[in-house]
Amino acid sequence: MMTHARAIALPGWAGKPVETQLEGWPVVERFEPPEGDCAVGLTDLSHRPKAIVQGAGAQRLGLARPGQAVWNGQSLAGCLKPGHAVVLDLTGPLEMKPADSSWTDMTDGWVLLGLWGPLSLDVVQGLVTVDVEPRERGGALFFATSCHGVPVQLFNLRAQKPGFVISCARSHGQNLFEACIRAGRQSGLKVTGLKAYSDWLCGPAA
Amino acid sequence: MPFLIDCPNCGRRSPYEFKFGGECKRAPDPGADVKAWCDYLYLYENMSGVQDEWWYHTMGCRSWLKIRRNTVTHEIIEE
Amino acid sequence: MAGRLPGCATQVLDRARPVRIYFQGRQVDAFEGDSVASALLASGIDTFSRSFKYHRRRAPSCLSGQCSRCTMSVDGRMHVKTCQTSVREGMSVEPHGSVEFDPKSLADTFSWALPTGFYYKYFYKPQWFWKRVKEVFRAMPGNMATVRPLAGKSRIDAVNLSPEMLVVGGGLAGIEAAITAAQAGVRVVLAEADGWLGGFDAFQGEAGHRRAQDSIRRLREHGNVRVLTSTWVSAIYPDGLAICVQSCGGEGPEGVLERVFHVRAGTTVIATGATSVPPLFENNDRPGIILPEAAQRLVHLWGIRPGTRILLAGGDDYLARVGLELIDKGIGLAGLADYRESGPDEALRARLSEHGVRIWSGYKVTGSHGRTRVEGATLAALGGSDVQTVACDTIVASSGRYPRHKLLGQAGARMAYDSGLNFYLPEDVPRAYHAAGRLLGLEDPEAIMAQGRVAAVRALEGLGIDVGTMGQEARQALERPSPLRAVSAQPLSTEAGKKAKTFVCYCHDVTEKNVEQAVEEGFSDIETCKRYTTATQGACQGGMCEANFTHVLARKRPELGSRTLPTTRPPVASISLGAMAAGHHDNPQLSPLHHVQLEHGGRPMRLGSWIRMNHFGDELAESLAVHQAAGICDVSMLGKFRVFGPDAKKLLNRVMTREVGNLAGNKILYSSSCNEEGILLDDGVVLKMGEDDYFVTTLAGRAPVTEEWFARWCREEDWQVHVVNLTETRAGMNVAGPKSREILSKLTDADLSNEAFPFLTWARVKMAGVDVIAMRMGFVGELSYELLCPSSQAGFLWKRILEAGKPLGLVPFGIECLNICRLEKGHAIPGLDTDGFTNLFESSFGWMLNRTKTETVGKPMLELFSDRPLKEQLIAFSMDGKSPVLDGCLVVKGPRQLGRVTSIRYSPLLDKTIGLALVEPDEDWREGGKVRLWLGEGREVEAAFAKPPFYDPSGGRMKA
Amino acid sequence: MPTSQPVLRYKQPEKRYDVIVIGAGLHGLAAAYNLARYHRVGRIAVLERRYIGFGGSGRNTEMIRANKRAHETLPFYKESLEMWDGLSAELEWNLMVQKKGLIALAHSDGELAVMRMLSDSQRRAGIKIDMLGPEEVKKMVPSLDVSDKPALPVAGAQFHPEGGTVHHDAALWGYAKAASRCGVDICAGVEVTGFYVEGGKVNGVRTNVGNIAAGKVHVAVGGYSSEIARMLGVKYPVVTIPMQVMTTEVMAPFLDYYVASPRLHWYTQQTLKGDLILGGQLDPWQSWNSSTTWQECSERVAFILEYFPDLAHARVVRSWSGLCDCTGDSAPVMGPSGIDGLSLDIAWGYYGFKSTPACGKYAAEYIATGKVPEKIRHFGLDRFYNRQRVREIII
Repeated sequence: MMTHARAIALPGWAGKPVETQLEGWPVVERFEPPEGDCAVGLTDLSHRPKAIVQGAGAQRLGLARPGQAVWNGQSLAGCLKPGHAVVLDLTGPLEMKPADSSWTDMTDGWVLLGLWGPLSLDVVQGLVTVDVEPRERGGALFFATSCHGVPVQLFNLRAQKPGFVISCARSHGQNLFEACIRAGRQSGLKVTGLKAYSDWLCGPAA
Repeated sequence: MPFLIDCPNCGRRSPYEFKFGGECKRAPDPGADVKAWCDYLYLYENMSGVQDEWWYHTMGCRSWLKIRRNTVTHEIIEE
Repeated sequence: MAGRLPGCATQVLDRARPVRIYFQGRQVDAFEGDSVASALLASGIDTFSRSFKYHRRRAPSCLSGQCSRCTMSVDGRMHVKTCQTSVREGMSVEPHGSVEFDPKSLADTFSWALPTGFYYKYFYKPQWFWKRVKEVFRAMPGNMATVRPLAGKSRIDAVNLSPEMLVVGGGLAGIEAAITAAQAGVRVVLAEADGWLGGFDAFQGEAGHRRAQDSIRRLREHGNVRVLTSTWVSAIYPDGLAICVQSCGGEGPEGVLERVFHVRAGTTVIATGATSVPPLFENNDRPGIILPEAAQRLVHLWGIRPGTRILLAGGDDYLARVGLELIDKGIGLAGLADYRESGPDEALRARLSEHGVRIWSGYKVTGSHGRTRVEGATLAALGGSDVQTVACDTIVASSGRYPRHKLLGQAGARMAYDSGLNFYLPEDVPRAYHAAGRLLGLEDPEAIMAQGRVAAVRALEGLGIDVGTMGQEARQALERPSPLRAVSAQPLSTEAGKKAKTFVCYCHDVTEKNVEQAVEEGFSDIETCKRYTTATQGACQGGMCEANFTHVLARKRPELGSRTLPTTRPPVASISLGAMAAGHHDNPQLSPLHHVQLEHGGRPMRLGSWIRMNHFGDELAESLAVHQAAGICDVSMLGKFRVFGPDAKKLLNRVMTREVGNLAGNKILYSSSCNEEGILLDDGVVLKMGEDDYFVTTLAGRAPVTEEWFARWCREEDWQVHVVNLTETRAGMNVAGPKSREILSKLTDADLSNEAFPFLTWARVKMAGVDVIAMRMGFVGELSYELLCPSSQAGFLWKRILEAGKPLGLVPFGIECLNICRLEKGHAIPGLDTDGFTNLFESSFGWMLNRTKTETVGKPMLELFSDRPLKEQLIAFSMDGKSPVLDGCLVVKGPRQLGRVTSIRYSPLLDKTIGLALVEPDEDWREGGKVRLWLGEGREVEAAFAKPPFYDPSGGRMKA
Repeated sequence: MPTSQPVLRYKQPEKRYDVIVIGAGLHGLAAAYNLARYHRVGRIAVLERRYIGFGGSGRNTEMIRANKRAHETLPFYKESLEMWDGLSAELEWNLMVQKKGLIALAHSDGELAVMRMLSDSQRRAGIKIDMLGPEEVKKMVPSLDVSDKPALPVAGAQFHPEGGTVHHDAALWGYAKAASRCGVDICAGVEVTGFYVEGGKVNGVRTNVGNIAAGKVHVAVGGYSSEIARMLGVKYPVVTIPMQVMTTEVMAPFLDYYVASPRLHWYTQQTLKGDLILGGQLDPWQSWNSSTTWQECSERVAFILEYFPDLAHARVVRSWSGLCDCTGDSAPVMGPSGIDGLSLDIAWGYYGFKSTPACGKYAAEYIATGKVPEKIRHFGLDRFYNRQRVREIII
């Protein structure tokens, strides 16, 4: 039974959603007609587990400095400030398992969008005013900034191919989603289901 | 130099990501008299030049930062 | 007059693709690549606009987006610079007002009666006369656009960019700067105002074309340069933000008309070029008088003949070269007036003479003649008395060059006049900004390119980027001879035109005489003179007039010595309101229960940034249902926080007026918070979830400020305390009413009885399978449970509760009903029933101040003033039945104004109108006292002072 | 026809004056003019470090109105608004007074409640005020969108028929001209760098061109009052914040009223020339830098377009900003400074322009008589120490 509800209304032009249920969450598997290849994909990942980790727990995540992020193929951890990290689980089971009391489950508090594909950097640059691809190389990056007035948290995965995840407060979910669509219009952004995203995330390096 | 605030957590950011928190002041002792408290609450150095001030990074790390800024040129003075 | 040159191929025009546009409904044939202005000029249209004050005929003089004399209405859009707008099939072009026949041009004849500042000097009395005159004034200005309802869809997009380098200007210098940076591997944005690259060289005939094409080709080899053509960088702001507005044409059903790039670059190279200064002579504003660049643009870009008999005038070899280019295209010249005794360069003079061009050396133009456009010019010998008249249909004239300095000025540079060069050069260019090219007075293309590279190298070095050997090479190239070339001295008039008008400011029709008169009247400072004459304040914002304005001022007041330029302010080029607004979006916050409430008939309204439900059709019925059965209300926007860590208690004791320390078990602590002045800010509850682990709520919509407030009160402490904003993590529902226990019990195995779960306690329960924190609270005065559940499950739980409650009379209710119920209980809401001056004691929350705790924010001020009389107090009152009194009504006593009604509602349950008022202390605020409410002159209603609550004074119902 | 008679006459300062006014903005010139014209106080000088009207007097939106909140100060604003009427004739200079009417929009029931409260207070003070419904607003301003399209639709409005505009430069020059004629010395390029205070009494100022003795000194320096405070070794309850304004290209008359939204902090009016003046929000931080900023301007325009969608293609040609010296209670500081002979007229925030005539009158009265006039009684510094702050803020 679907006991959870999406924070974001899917646009009609994205196609007909083929939905399944995951632990009570309605999840769009794919859209009909099929999305095909896309330069930029936008995928609602809000059902994924998320947490804020503060204090001692944050130090154990192995993040040396603010802005740094770690992507281990399952979860993403980003350092907001010393002793304050954000953890997102992108591929594991749909259950937030806090390691200790320094974790606070934020799964329901934030929406999470995947913004991925060859032109995703262009789209993200159009969304925020910070340089999300600075010259210094190495590792994933984490940013907390504003996107058209909405406070957002942004990960640049930097995993062989360009891809980002962006989150914000649930109540602003629709605003952020629409901002992504506006910013991506020029680049041929498509709204996709989870399958396309997983294929991209776990598929071969581009 | 553009007016950007160097947040120790987030890097150089537009001041519009922050909330301005006013000049740094020292509160009197809780037992101080009315004059001391009202001076503290209502009067300002309002420096035309360099002053220490508080900024809160609303759109970023949500921390309060102490910034030394020239209020005429917007130059941020590194400590 | 004008017309196309036969068979002339140009870089931008595609003669194979005709385009039709409509000027005042009449078809004008153009070609792909034409600008609207070029199409109109080619078809022989001479008058584009009428001037502001005198309604004189005006036509474009620069054709580069600066003079704004070519502005018209295009497809309903006002003030479009037609020289910067590409033609599109079917485009409709209208001048602003009637240009061919304009009765208001009588003003030109009567201008003797309108001296500088005449509107200040006349009409100061009587008052009624001014009132009439001003209506005449309103109708007078020329080139007034009409605001029309906008038809059709056109979008303006906003895009953020954060490259390492922004290059402004796509001429040789800008292109070289971009290439240099691209070679160093940085991301570059290059913005060019024209629709093509090449800058000045794009219209310098064959040689220039080759140079430009070579540069462009090399630029295209680099993928990391984003080139934005048709893009004006309209401003650079103190925070380093550059606003770049690209004109996109707006094609397609939902076409983008303009795209605004908000560019935050690490460093910026400004290579905006230079422009010819319009000449000063009598009637220097006639159609047909154009700058040399405009003549070149016409010929080389659009294959248009500027005229058939052209007089060139100036003091620069540039004009001679332009003359040769015109001859080359078979265009007739009336001659060249060069105010230098020596005349043009020997070789140029020889070539001109070969073609039989008459050259007047040591002569300048002193006036123009003609009716609708130039028909002749008067020349005068500079040193002598000889005066000649020359017949011509076009005057191509310039009096030197002037840097396009505005962006540099906005970036913080100062422009200093160099009398040797007769040019303004930048000084004190701030770090992160670098100037290049013709902007610096350079003329030699090699020097310009080298200098563009040097600027880029310096910019990159400023970013801490290693440029290798590039820097050295660029600097060496610049050391070649003659990088900087002086511009000839201006052929400046030594006195103001005596009879006819010599325009300094074309936009506002300000003449030389006006400026001189202003100086004589004491407006000698550049800023005051500018404001008094209104020179430089028109559409071109000084672009075409600053040089001459400062010159005339300097001539009149030589004692001031240096020439200063007026302050540069954004925008450089006018920017549409739509472009300014692009990127701003209303971001309403939606509750997790938003959609489900809409399904149940909720009527949304905006409260702050949140959208909430005002009611579900009938707030009175809702309030009765709450009292008689049960209701459910969305309270998700209440601020919710987790505060934990060893020092959590310290922080809470500081920001809360009550003591948090002794909170134990499943008790709820209701507390308030104040600012340092003791002003009431907020109220909420504190729950203890574990050791050093608290859950705190704050007023609806206050979560962001509260988070900042918590951080503020430990910013100077070394405390171990963590705050997590859980506002969005948990939705909130208030299920209230005598049947609420029965309803909720259907959904849970937990014991909700009063014994197991008494008033002001909380519990974790599973309700319909959902994890819920349930709190027994009494805001609406009935038995009620505030349920906090995971946001994504809120809709599910809401539906289950409604299903379970429907048979028992449960209804959803909105904030109107909430207001009725809380007023019945006399509950005040901080910030609504109090204001920014109401301290804790003056509100009804004074009891919450823990007098023994010293660390509470605001307590010192509250204590200091505690023995003095209150300034105001919050009182309650009631009236029988329904009253017309509304929120905000004044509370009065004779002539005294005592305060105002903060909330007032009709309670159907009590059949009374009850309210709260924030008032000065008065003896009437006692049992039996009267509260007088002012309804307007001579009309008052009386209400009875009352001590709340009005309903269930013992609180038995909510504690049941 | 008038010939080129000097309008502005700058003088070199003499060695001593009976009254020195610091600041040749509107308030300083108005005080000097009133002193010279209506009081016998001897020789008067106005010292100005830049030029006449350098500060806020030349950088405002020319709005005049009296629809303030605090009932104790409304009579002052009412009088000031009325005084503008006769001023052109008195100064023999057309100030281009246009009482075109001010429409302040409300966007919710809550705002309407506040507006009703304000309106009633104002009516009781004798100021003409009407409440309008959306349809009435639409009739007066046909280009305004009163539908539910804007995110915050128009719920109603307050109409203040006596509100309007005065040409700020005209007012400046009118006062300057009249003051000169009454014998006031206006000295530009004279920067006060310090004060001579002995035994708690001021007796002169230090300037870049030498010391000048004075019996009395009046401070009317607009946004720069804290610099004066530093010279005196005190602090004032003032924070300096810039405010942004924009102007557009000219359009045929389409907007007859001044329209404002207090909630969204914007206002707009069409000048006689036909351009629109747009603005209404302070910068979000303290600053002495009068560069234009983008954010405030852009946000104002975005809001204005919600209500005037047809203006999307109107074009802004210039923006500027002025420094406002703001107090926490949005009321000024006028009268005694705590130092004998030194009087204050500061902290006017962004409502100094409209208050000019009454300020000039009462500042002069206070300087001449040493008694605080009843109408400015609430503007004293003492109010910050006895919880008597003016309730000007609406929350």
